[in-house]
Amino acid sequence: MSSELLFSLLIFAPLVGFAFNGLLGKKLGGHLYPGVIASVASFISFVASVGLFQLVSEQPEQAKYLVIHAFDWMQVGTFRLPVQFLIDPLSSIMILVITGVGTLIHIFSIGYMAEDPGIAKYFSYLNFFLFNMLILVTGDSLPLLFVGWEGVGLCSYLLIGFWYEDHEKAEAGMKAFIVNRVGDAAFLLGMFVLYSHFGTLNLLELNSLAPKEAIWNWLDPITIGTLLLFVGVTGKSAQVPLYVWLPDAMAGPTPVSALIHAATMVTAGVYMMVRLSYLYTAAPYTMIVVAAIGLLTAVLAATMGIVQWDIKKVLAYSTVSQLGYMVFACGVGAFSAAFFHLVTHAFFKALMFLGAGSVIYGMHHQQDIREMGGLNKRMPLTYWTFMIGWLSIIGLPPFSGFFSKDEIKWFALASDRGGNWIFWGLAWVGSLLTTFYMTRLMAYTFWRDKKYSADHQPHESPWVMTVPLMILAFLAATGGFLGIPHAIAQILPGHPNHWLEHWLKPVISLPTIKQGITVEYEWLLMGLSVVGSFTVAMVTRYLYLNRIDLIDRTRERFEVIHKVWVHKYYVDAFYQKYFVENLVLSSRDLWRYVDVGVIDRLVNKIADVTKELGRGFAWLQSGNMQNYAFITIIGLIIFVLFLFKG
Amino acid sequence: MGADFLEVSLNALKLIFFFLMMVQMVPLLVWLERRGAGFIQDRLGPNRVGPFGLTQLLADAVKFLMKEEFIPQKAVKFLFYGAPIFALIPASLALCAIPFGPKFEIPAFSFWGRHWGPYEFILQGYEVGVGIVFILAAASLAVYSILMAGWGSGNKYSLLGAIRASSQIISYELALGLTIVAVVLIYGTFSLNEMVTLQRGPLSFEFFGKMVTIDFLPNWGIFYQPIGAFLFLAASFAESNRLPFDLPEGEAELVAGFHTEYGGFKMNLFFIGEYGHMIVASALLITFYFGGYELPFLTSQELLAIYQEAFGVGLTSSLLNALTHFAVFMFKIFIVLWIFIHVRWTLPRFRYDQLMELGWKTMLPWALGNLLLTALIYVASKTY
Amino acid sequence: MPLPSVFFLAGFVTLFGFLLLFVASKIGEVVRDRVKSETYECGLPVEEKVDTKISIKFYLTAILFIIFDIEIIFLYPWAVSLKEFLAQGLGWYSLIGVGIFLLIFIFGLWWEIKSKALDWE
Amino acid sequence: MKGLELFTTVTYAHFLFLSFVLFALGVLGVLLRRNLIVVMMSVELMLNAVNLTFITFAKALNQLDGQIFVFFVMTIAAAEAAVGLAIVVAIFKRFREVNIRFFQFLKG
Amino acid sequence: MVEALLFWFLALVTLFGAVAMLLVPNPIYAAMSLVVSMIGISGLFAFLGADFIAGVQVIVYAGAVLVLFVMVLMLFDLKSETQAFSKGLLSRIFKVASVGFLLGGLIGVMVLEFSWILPVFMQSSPQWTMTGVKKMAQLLFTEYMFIFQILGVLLLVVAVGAVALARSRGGTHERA
Repeated sequence: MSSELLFSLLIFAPLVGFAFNGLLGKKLGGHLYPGVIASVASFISFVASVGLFQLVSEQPEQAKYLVIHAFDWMQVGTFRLPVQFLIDPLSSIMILVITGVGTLIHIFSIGYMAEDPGIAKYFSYLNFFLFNMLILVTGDSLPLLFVGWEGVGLCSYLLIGFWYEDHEKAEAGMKAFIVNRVGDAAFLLGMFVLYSHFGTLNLLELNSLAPKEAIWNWLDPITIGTLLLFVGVTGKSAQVPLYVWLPDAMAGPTPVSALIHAATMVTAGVYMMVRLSYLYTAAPYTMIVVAAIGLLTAVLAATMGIVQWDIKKVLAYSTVSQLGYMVFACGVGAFSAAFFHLVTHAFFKALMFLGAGSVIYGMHHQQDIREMGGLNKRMPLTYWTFMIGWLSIIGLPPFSGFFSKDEIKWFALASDRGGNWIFWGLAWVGSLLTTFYMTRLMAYTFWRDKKYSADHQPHESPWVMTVPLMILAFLAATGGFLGIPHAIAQILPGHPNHWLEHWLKPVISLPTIKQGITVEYEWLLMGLSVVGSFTVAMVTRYLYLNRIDLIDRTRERFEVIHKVWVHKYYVDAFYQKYFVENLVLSSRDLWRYVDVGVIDRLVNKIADVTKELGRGFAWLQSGNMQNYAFITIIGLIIFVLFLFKG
Repeated sequence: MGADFLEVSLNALKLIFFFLMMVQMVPLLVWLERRGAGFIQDRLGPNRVGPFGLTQLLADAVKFLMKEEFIPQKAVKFLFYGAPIFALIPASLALCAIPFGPKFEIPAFSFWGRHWGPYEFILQGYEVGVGIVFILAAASLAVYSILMAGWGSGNKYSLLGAIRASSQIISYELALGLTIVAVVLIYGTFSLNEMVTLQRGPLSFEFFGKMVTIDFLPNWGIFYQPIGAFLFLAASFAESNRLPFDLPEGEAELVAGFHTEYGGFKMNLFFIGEYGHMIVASALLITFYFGGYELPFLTSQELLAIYQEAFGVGLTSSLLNALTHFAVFMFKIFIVLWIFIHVRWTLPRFRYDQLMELGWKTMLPWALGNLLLTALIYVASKTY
Repeated sequence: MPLPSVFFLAGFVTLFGFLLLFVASKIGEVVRDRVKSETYECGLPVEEKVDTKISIKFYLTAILFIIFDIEIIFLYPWAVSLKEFLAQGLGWYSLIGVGIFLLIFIFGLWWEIKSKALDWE
Repeated sequence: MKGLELFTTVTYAHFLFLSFVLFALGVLGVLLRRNLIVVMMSVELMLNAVNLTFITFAKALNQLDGQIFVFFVMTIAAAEAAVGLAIVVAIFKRFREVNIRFFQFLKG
Repeated sequence: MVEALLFWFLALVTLFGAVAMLLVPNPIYAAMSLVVSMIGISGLFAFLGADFIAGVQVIVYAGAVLVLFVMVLMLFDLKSETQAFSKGLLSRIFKVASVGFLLGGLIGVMVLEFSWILPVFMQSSPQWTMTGVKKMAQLLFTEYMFIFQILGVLLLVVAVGAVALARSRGGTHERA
């Protein structure tokens, strides 16, 4: 099959599903059809992406990509914007992940949303999201990427506020939307800066035009452009300081959180940076900012995750933290590691969100982990799959998280683009914090004695929900083998190379190892991570199961810190006080003085003048068609007179 | 019309000849109709004047001519007189575009001290490239004579009859048009001459990549368009206001339709026009579906060769050839005309609502289906 | 198109008809009579006001005729050049294009039938 | 080109001139006639004048696009006539009026 | 010479029809004059080698559109038009003058563009005609396929709208 055909299948299957469910879903009735249709659409898309992946792998090494030209969007002067799609190693993996995980989440949703009256709407949004996400990752220029970027933002907004009857949930949707606008504005500005500098917005061209030598200049257009783009990334990928929307976004249905706010959409920013890796490496100041922001996010989010009681909030902060890791990896130039973590994170975080969904479903929409406990007996499948997710995220071998996170930490030290011991130390601490709060979550949800009341008997979820869980658990367990670290590979028989790195080599910029850092360091770091994580996990488990009093006492002891964490470092309050309130106040002033005083008066004046003029010209609209025709003819005469000049 | 004086005048004579032929066929047909009706109804029909009553109509014509020229008070004189004259035009224009025979050549000769020719003539008023479209265009003008007559009479029965007649004609024109689209599709041309040429020889067509030849059948359109031929026949009955579709003249409801107020020779002109339509319809039916002027198993070239063997190459043989085919064509036309007459005395008349619903709800969908089927089979059989 | 021939024929036919009518009007005996030249409406007294209450159906038929006629005319160029389309390998393309057009046509016809616009009670 | 030649040789300009005159006649009909149906007929005449220019240019430039446009214009004209007459008849049935001056009361 | 005669004949027929349509008070006669004009224009089309379009012109305009006009005029008895032309001598003069100005302008533009003053040759062999039609069809069903489909939809809409209008009793307000 030709790439065009496959690609149209990939793109249009979700679009057709969207249109079908959106237009006819409600008419069809039933709670099964919309889900099945959407899942089939998504699955078709997945099959198409497998085919595209195959096609890409068949391409020669020098030009390992396919370009699908659809049509020319616009042409303004020399600026020509073709709607063109690019399937290269990077986006081919991305579409596999999006459609694969997407399909599983669609299937899961059939069970999870079965009782919801708006199921057709839900699935149409979900399919539409897939469509936009695919546009985002396959678009070959920044404007096209931006189209998808905005599209997924829209879907995210729609799905967060899916239960819009609930005021809080609707507001969460708006918050996500508004916070993202800040980032998007910067993104647009970044695009302008880059266009004015390079004269193109094509991703491949941008990468190839990027200077080979790093430019140490804060005012260089590349630095400014990439920084502005990075502000967009902080919006979409929930980095400090714009991360505040993501925890609130948990108001949406849980599968949505799994798909959009964990596996795919929030990684769009990371994807974009990986895409423009050559551009970013050319701007070292940007890289420093990126690394710092990423690491800060990773650690801060982890600390906040410790004090959350809502199962989804914990996972949300964990997502923010993991996204921080990815961004940080980009910051130290380890784009392949960032992308690797993106993929494995998509697996295990989707798994954990779906597991959480299953728990919530089983608990009759109870999300507070204090009300749970002892679920490992009642929901064994959910428990075991969740367990795999936990093992993966805390980074125990051979689960996928170990490989990807370790690679990030390794480059935190070893990358010649700014790796150092401080970065590694903070990353390590962050990962220990991750282990801590995830183990806490496990303890509260599954291991503890049961806390739920007798009339809320939890039950195992139906198979449409558990089967996707199991598939994702398998992926989370084995996904790490995509990128076996060099140190391990050396002692394994046959020396399997780092497949993902090799696969991505044609499209992204790979870091080199600093002088003097040897394989032994890698073993050392790995050991420290594994031992640290294992110890923290065991200790936490012990504390939460047996010595809960110690925990409580510690909390009372460090009440101040706890309070800060609970209040999310007062970021929301800060925004509320200095941005939102000021905005409201100044809006009021604007309305009172400028709007009423100046604009309204002006408009009224214009209206009056128009009215007077209209009264003057009213005789023209006599209703006499012949007069109208006559006026037309006079116009024609004037036109003919113009012909004489030419 | 021609390169020199002789050719121009010969062509003009030819046109006049075809028109007069149409006019002269009318008495013959009326005689045929009355005699036929008589036999069908177990009577004798006109048999007094001349042999078999053949000159009866000549006598009628004389009588028509002797009639008082009469015009009703309220009539609009211009329209009242114009309508019957105009009734002749569409039929004669259409008839002259139909080929009645193959080309024949007049070799060069000297006369009056100058050289003339060679000329090539065709037994046809004029050869039109877009033949069918021309005929349809001419036929679509027929409505005006009816409307002119209906309005010009200043009689509401006439007007009612005219409106009904024109409604009927335009309704069936749709089915007719669609049927003709299928015909055009089969032959791939608008030219009637080419259609006749394409129907020469034994039945042979390409079917899914194979050439199929059936020797015992001629290559006539009826074998490609059986449904179409039937629809065409039915629609042309309605187009020429013949029974069972002669509603415009329904005596019981409308006195006599749009020519209530007409009498004498004006009436006769309407008659000529209507029979002219009938002749055109039969000629078209023959041309589309029954091989035109061609003989079934002997193409015109073969016949010409035979004649040339007998009489030598020259005017004689080619003229003979043309005339033979003219006779063949006339023979075929008379067979179809006989069907027209026979049907008239066999089938009862429709009610008006039945007529319109037949046109819109039965004929039109059938014609559409026929077209779609033809197109599908055609394209499928030519691509695979 | 052989325009001279066509117009010659049309002119000749008009002349022919006119001459015949002229001759007929000269030969025929004319007896003027007031009653005879009244409008013939089956012998009943003529109603002065010809307030024709003719069914709207006739006029509707004419409108629908225009529309369908044009749709049919659009098919002529396609039908005549289908052979050429086939030769270019555009057979199915053109057939599908026209098929969509015909589907719209059929839908229109179906709607007219269903909405009883074509019913004559 | 002057004198008798103007009459014995037909040029594209002749056709264009004719179509201009027809167009002007159509415009006059639209502007001056009072019967709405006649006004519509005048519009048809204007369209036909334009059609004639199209065909002339199609022949002059040896491009058949002009003919196709005439085809389209005819379709539009027929559609316009159908709907326009339907409106006129609907109004006539109610108000017994086809004078164009009457329609100015429809301006609302 | 024959061509010139033919052209002048057709032009006169067309102009006669058009002028008659403009001047005849009775709308039915106006419609019939327009038929004459249409037939003349069709002849001009044929003169210019567009035989198929010429046929379609007669079929569509003379055979369908104007039949509708005439039928409506006859059905609803609209002949009693007391005043054919709109009132106001001044406005009439003004209108006629401006149309004359328009005509003059158009002709002026044409005369300035000398390239149109090229003789036209009639081509009327049947084979040539058919090739032209087929070429046009090729263009219509490839380049203009989309417009063709749109026109199909337009005609559907017109059919539906005309039926709805024909059934309406006319007007939305009570009669004043």
